[in-house]
Amino acid sequence: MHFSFLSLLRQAFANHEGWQPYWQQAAPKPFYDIVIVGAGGHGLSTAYYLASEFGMRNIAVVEKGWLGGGNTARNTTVIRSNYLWEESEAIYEHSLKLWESLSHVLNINVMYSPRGVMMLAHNHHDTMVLKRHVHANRLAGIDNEWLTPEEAKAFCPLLNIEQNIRYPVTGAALQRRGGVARHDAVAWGYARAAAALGVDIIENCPVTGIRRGADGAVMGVETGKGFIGAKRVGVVAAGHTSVLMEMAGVRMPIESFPLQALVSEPVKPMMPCVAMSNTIHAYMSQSDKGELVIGAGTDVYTSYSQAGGLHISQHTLEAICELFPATRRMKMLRNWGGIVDVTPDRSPIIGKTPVPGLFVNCGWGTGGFKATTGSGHVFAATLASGEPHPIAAPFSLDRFRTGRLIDEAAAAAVAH
Amino acid sequence: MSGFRATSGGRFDRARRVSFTFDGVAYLGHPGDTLASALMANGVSLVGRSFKYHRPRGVLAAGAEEPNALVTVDRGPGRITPNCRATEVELFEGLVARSQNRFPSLGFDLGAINSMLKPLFPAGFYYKTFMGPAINGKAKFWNRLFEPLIRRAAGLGAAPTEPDPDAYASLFAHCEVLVVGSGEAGLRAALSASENPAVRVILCEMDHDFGGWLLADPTGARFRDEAIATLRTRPNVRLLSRTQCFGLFLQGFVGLVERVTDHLADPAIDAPRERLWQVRAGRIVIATGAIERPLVFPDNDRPGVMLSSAAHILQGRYGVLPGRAIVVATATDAAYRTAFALADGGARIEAILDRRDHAGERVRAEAEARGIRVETGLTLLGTTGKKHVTGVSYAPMQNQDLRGPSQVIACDTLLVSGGFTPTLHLLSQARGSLRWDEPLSAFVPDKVPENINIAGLASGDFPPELRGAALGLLPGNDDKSALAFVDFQNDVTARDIRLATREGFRSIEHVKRYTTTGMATDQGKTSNINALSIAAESLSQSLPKTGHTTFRMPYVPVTFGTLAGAYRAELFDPIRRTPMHDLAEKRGAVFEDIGLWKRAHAFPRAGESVKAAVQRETRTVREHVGIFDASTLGKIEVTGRDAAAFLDRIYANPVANLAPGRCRYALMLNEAGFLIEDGIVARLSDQRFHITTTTGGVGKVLHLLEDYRQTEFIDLDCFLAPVTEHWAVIAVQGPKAREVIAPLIEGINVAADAMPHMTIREGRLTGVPCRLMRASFTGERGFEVNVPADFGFFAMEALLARAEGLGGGLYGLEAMHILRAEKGYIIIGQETDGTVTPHDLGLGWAMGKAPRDFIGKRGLARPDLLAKGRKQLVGLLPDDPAVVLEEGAQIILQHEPSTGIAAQGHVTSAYFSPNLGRGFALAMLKDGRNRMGEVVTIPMPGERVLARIVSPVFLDPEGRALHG
Amino acid sequence: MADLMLTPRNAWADLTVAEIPGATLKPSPTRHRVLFQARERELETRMKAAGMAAPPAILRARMMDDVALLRPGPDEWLIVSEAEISPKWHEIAGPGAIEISHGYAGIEWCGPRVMLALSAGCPLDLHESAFPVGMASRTLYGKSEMLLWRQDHARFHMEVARSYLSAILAFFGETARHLPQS
Amino acid sequence: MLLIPCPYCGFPRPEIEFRHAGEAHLMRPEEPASDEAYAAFLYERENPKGIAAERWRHVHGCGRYFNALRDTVSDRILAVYKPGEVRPEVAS
Ligand SMILES: Cc1cc2nc3c(=O)[nH]c(=O)nc-3n(C[C@H](O)[C@H](O)[C@H](O)COP(=O)(O)OP(=O)(O)OC[C@H]3O[C@@H](n4cnc5c(N)ncnc54)[C@H](O)[C@@H]3O)c2cc1C
Ligand SMILES: NC(=O)c1ccc[n+]([C@@H]2O[C@H](COP(=O)([O-])OP(=O)(O)OC[C@H]3O[C@@H](n4cnc5c(N)ncnc54)[C@H](O)[C@@H]3O)[C@@H](O)[C@H]2O)c1
Ligand SMILES: Cc1cc2nc3c(=O)[nH]c(=O)nc-3n(C[C@H](O)[C@H](O)[C@H](O)COP(=O)(O)O)c2cc1C
Ligand SMILES: [Zn+2]
Repeated sequence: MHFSFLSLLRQAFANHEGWQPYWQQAAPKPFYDIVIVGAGGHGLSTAYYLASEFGMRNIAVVEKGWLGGGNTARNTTVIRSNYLWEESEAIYEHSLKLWESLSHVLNINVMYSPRGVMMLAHNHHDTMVLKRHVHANRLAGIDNEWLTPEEAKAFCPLLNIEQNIRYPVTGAALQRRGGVARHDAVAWGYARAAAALGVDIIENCPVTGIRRGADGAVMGVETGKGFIGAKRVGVVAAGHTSVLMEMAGVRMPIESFPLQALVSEPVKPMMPCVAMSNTIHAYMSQSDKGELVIGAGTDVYTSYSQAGGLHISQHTLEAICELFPATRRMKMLRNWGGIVDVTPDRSPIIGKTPVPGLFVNCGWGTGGFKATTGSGHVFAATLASGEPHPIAAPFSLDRFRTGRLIDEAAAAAVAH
Repeated sequence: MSGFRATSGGRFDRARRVSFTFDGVAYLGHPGDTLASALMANGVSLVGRSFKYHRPRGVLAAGAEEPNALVTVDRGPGRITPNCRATEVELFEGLVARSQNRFPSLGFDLGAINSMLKPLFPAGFYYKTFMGPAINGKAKFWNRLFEPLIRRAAGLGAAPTEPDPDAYASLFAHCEVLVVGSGEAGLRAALSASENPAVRVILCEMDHDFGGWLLADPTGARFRDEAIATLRTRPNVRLLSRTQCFGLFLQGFVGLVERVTDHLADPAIDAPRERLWQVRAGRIVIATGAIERPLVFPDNDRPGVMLSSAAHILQGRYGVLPGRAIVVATATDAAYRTAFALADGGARIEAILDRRDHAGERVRAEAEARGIRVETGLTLLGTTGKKHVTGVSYAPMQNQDLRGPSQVIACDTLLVSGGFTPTLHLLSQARGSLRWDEPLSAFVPDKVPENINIAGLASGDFPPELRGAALGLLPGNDDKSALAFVDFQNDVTARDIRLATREGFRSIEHVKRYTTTGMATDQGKTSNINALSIAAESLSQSLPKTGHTTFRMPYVPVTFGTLAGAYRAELFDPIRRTPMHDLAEKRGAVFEDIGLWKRAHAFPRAGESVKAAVQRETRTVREHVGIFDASTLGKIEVTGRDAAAFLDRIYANPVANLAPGRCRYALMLNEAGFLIEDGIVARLSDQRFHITTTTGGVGKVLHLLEDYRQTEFIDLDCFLAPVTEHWAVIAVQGPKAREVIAPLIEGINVAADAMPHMTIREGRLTGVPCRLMRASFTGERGFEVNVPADFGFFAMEALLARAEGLGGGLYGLEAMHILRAEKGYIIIGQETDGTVTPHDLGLGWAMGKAPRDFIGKRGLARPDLLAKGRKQLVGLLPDDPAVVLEEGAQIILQHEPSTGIAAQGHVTSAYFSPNLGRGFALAMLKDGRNRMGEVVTIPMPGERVLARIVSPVFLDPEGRALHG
Repeated sequence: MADLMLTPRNAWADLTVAEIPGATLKPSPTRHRVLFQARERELETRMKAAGMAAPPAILRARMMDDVALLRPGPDEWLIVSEAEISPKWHEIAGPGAIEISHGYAGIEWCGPRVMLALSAGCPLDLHESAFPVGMASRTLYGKSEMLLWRQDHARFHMEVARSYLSAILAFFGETARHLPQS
Repeated sequence: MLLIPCPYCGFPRPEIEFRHAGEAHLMRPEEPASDEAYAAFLYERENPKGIAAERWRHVHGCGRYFNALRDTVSDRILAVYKPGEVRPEVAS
């Protein structure tokens, strides 16, 4: 059923009895052209674009738990495209453009809110690095502008720009088109749109093995609901990528770390934009519901526990209280963790694997929510044709052999 | 009329009074009251408005589980705290509290119109609308119109706007046993654990008084008082009241937060507002009790509807009766006891309406004896009233069907008891698990980590009177029209949950996120089980199969400031200063942060701009001599039989063949082949090296050296120690450098041929030991004087006095940067970004020709690191000599447009050089070394700057100034 | 100019010592420090040969006649002394020893409330059963690394890297005001 | 915050005293290694869901590197051992 004010009104008179499920619980068929492992935002958007743009219908998304329950449910929803390297600029900007029309394309309000993402500099080195981003982005036609501390304060009145603090703000790079979106709506919206096009979404169905034929090529996946055959399998399992690829005998350049976030109690609007500081490790925005959404750093060790240490959040809140001293009396309401798949160069891996028919889309680490749109789109193209989409091509697994890394980490330390 | 103070009962200070205001109206209460009890005593029952529908709300509960009674406490500028639970706010003289989320007033709230439009606001309505037509494909209506409106409407209390002036403390603590909760179970656990004086016990209680339920129960008071008295005599016991355990982590790590001054009218100036206790406990006893659940039926949220246990506590602890004409609706016997207690306190119990077919015999008999009307086997159908309950309607039930017509009983208070839920959030946090206990209708402990015990009600070991449950929407109600609230704060109703399941949200996690049930500031303490039960029912599956959502820390919200503790302002990170800092300060230095260090950026004189000072200092060094504090440079001493062999494997340059007394500029790569550090390797003697690193890099380098020393090159015998801080370093650079140092140096022949460039000698500087290095980061003749740090200040003063006599002076970091850039010397982190190899920088020669293994050697041989067209270090001269390029600016070809194309490279360093009389820059440029003389474009906002590619060495390419 | 004498100006210059009832911090007179590496056996032999008692166990300190010998790591030894370290000790430390005297500053902590004050920044259990007299270990105080040596029930010696001294004193100054009564 | 039993110091110490140093038992290949083998050494990681062998350094303590076996699901440390020692057998 189409979502609109009118349909809402009509249902209001019908006691909301007429709404249909966003997606149906599908039972697995014996064989699909493409099986996607992992119903996070990326997996679901891949399925949606496969169906909507590449005309494929015989597709399943297999999810071990509830869809959108991985990092999609856990992220701080920062969306921006002002990355440093051309390859990154291409994929994140592709994604950003898709965000701008996503609500209408999917017919669900994903609340994409381009309220501006401001990245703070605190010293000469930060300034240099962020200005390099500004220049690189401008060259690529991506909006990013440099603000003086006073301009930064005008944009975000909560910000402390006194120069006598431990890490004074020396300036900021602002991408006005950056912002946030409602993470759950994104997952549900893609699921709804994909299901409407005939994609089977199979929840509570963990993939436990990847079956390969005599020629080594993929035949399908073993799951908690039995074997599911497939011509091509796309693994989109974020923090669990290593575990899944191990099933096919492929060792990945990935480590899985706990990444924490927290929200405050809800209050009336206080924070108009997203602000982040890589130097002192904190970032913050305020959701439409009113809670401050704050991201912390990763723990230092690998873990699959979706929980991290208290000292990590403490460190983040120290930084938040320095940057925004008016938040000191705010209260942390809930803290949680996700498992992020971190690559050596902090850039994703999209494309083929050494196993014929097996494709992977992973390594988005601490910053892949913003690419949910574009990643799904280029991965769908890759799965449909069997060859990497041009935007995806540089993000091949092979780059680790040749050394042609896309090192966003070296350039900017963190990337949310 | 509702709520009043009975003439007897309670554990507060009846003799004294305190005054406070709520929404500007003054009231009186007593010390020992909470804001909630004092408001109730004053007959104030409307205390808040709900999140979505702005429904009038009163106090529901008695403690941290309170969802409704949220207020803002105002202690003056910067000390305004939103979203405080009135049930936890202790009264003090002059307390100012305000209701929230209402306009213009609590009594008349325009937002209540939402309540009339409620058919339009079911769960998730915002996902379905507010998009408007797409404009250029974008959701402009959402961004410009709807989102701002929604943001303003959402949120609870007003956001703080001023910096919070209060201090927050923090302590690490250790104990053998930590007991959480001071009810009967907690007290007993603490008593028995602390019998052994060697066992350190911490008992924490989030309430302002110890005793839990015992405080409300006159028969329990004696045990409580004796237990506390005994515990106080034991030196191995720490009693912490007002202290919430908010998080249980791994291996007995526990977070407690103590409210230190919020309850005081006039806190001591030095007292912290709250204190964080980070406890490591050998064993943890969770004695957190149980929380009562409300009943779910239409209009169950009116002020005057209250949990039975809360009313009991209100009466028992505060001597306050919630009303005069009370109806008790229950599924447990415990609520009968509440009824009796209230009756004893002077209230009239209109009826006890029991959901069950049979009440416990003892309570039934006692009710009869007291003449209280009891009706069993019935359901509730609604309440009447507007801003306060005036009556309750109910009907008898047979199985799931109504057995008769509905009836209404008039009352001013409705107490509800839907059963109890053991408080097991902490167990879940510590990765224990829960299991559904059907007879108890509650989640009880299942797998309990071996260092945890669960005691009292939390364990699920309920006395018979607390058993019994009415889960979910009470039968006889269809959820069509009225609002039967499940999550009071977030206005989630039974029908919202059913709608969610109808729309395909089958996982309880989906239901939570779609309806927001359990996501409010109370995190569903009173509502989660009802929500779960409604979801299970409408999914036609069992409750355990439906499962519960994840419990996360904190148990109750914790102040940011408390978690940040003392780490604010200058304590946020340590500030490191060199031994010569004061000297720089005296000379007017402007400082710059480099890592944790404060370094002198420049030394502007009176009336001189920083820029001008930098130019002057840069000139001074080339023309005369400059003095520079280089103490922050990392220094590591490496000794031992195999020190040389070890460093030879570490550095990309061969260093084993370095003769004692010689220095070498050396590069450190990572195993991938990228440059990560540079510095000087100086060989003091056969088995002793003094190496330097960048200021920020020394920690990383030490870590790396120790790694290879301890785990990789274990065949080599050597030892390393950080000596950065033992040596103060004064760089003396410029044509007159030797003149400056010569008279002060003893025991070293500093003549040009005796001590050429890149040598090190040990001797004395005016009597103190000195390591003198002949090295230069400016391209001028240079010495680096290392003296033990205690002597740094006066050594620098002495050297400066000499330099000034020769026309020289101090120079700062910025001048140093210009000087080195004029010579094409790189800075790690400026010319490099982790993707640069020595070859890229034209430093390939440094690696020598002889075959040897070193870190990064194999990495350097990977295809892409050898590929053609990599970016290489070059110099740039802007066409216009006055122009200084911007660091980070991109470089494109002259004919290319300013946007939409790939860059050729970027500017890494750019300055105005007084020595060149023009702006100049270093850059990393594709294939740069083959492009000398080419003109490139640097697009800047609104303009295009042209620059010529030149060698990165702008001055003295033969290096003549270095020598001699 | 050889007549010019350089007066030492140690890390404590211009720093004011904070104090609260029950906890006093003061500059330690220790001025000399040498760090060296040796296997325990090796060192024991060398020390025996010099007529000295056996070296301390790991994470322990021992007062020898004129110096204190600390063992912060398995093979790592630190000599701390008020007076110039004698040649005898230099011999024991061996040719690879590294002079670090000026790189650190010593703080004496004493008083009945020092354990509590330390707990504001030190994550270790400082109860005597866990951190007995004679124990010496590197650990943290706030965000600064330090080496903590318990000399008596209520007396500690702290070695801190020179540039961290002011941060440590500032951290004490701020946190000590906010300690609970006991 | 984990409590890590340093095998040198002999008793458990708080995590903040340590620095994590990545997967244990990675072998720096003897030359000549193929590009594939070298990439594997540089970048490929076991990253197990279960028992991981990892390295820690007691950086704010005894300064030593050592190995630990940790269950990455429960985050419990199951064993610690010194570099060069063989990985002990443990059950998670
Ligand atoms: C705290 C935190 C904050 C973040 N903040 C931001 C941010 O501000 N901006 C941003 O852009 N990014 C952010 N990220 C990163 C972002 O969340 C992720 O990059 C992104 O959500 C990844 O999406 P995904 O769909 O690939 O993964 P997921 O949503 O994790 O989906 C992977 C799915 O695979 C499933 N799966 C795993 N194993 C199996 C199996 N064996 N069988 C079947 N299914 C399986 C999982 O259950 C899961 O549902 C953050 C992440 C976290 C944890
Ligand atoms: N009749 C009734 O309605 C009723 C209700 C509850 C308890 N009781 C009686 O009380 C007794 C139970 O005692 P108990 O000790 O199990 O429970 P309790 O409710 O008496 O005590 C639990 C205590 O733990 C505290 N607490 C909870 N979470 C905390 C946290 N995270 N940090 C710090 N403190 C926390 C609470 O403030 C409370 O004081 C039983 O005998 C029972 O019959 C009766
Ligand atoms: C952007 C964002 C906002 C959130 N806001 C809230 C909130 O207001 N209240 C709440 O209880 N949880 C909130 N959460 C956290 C979720 O309840 C939950 O903790 C998170 O999705 C991780 O799931 P888990 O805790 O069940 O493992 C929010 C999460 C995100 C990502
Ligand atoms: Zn150790």
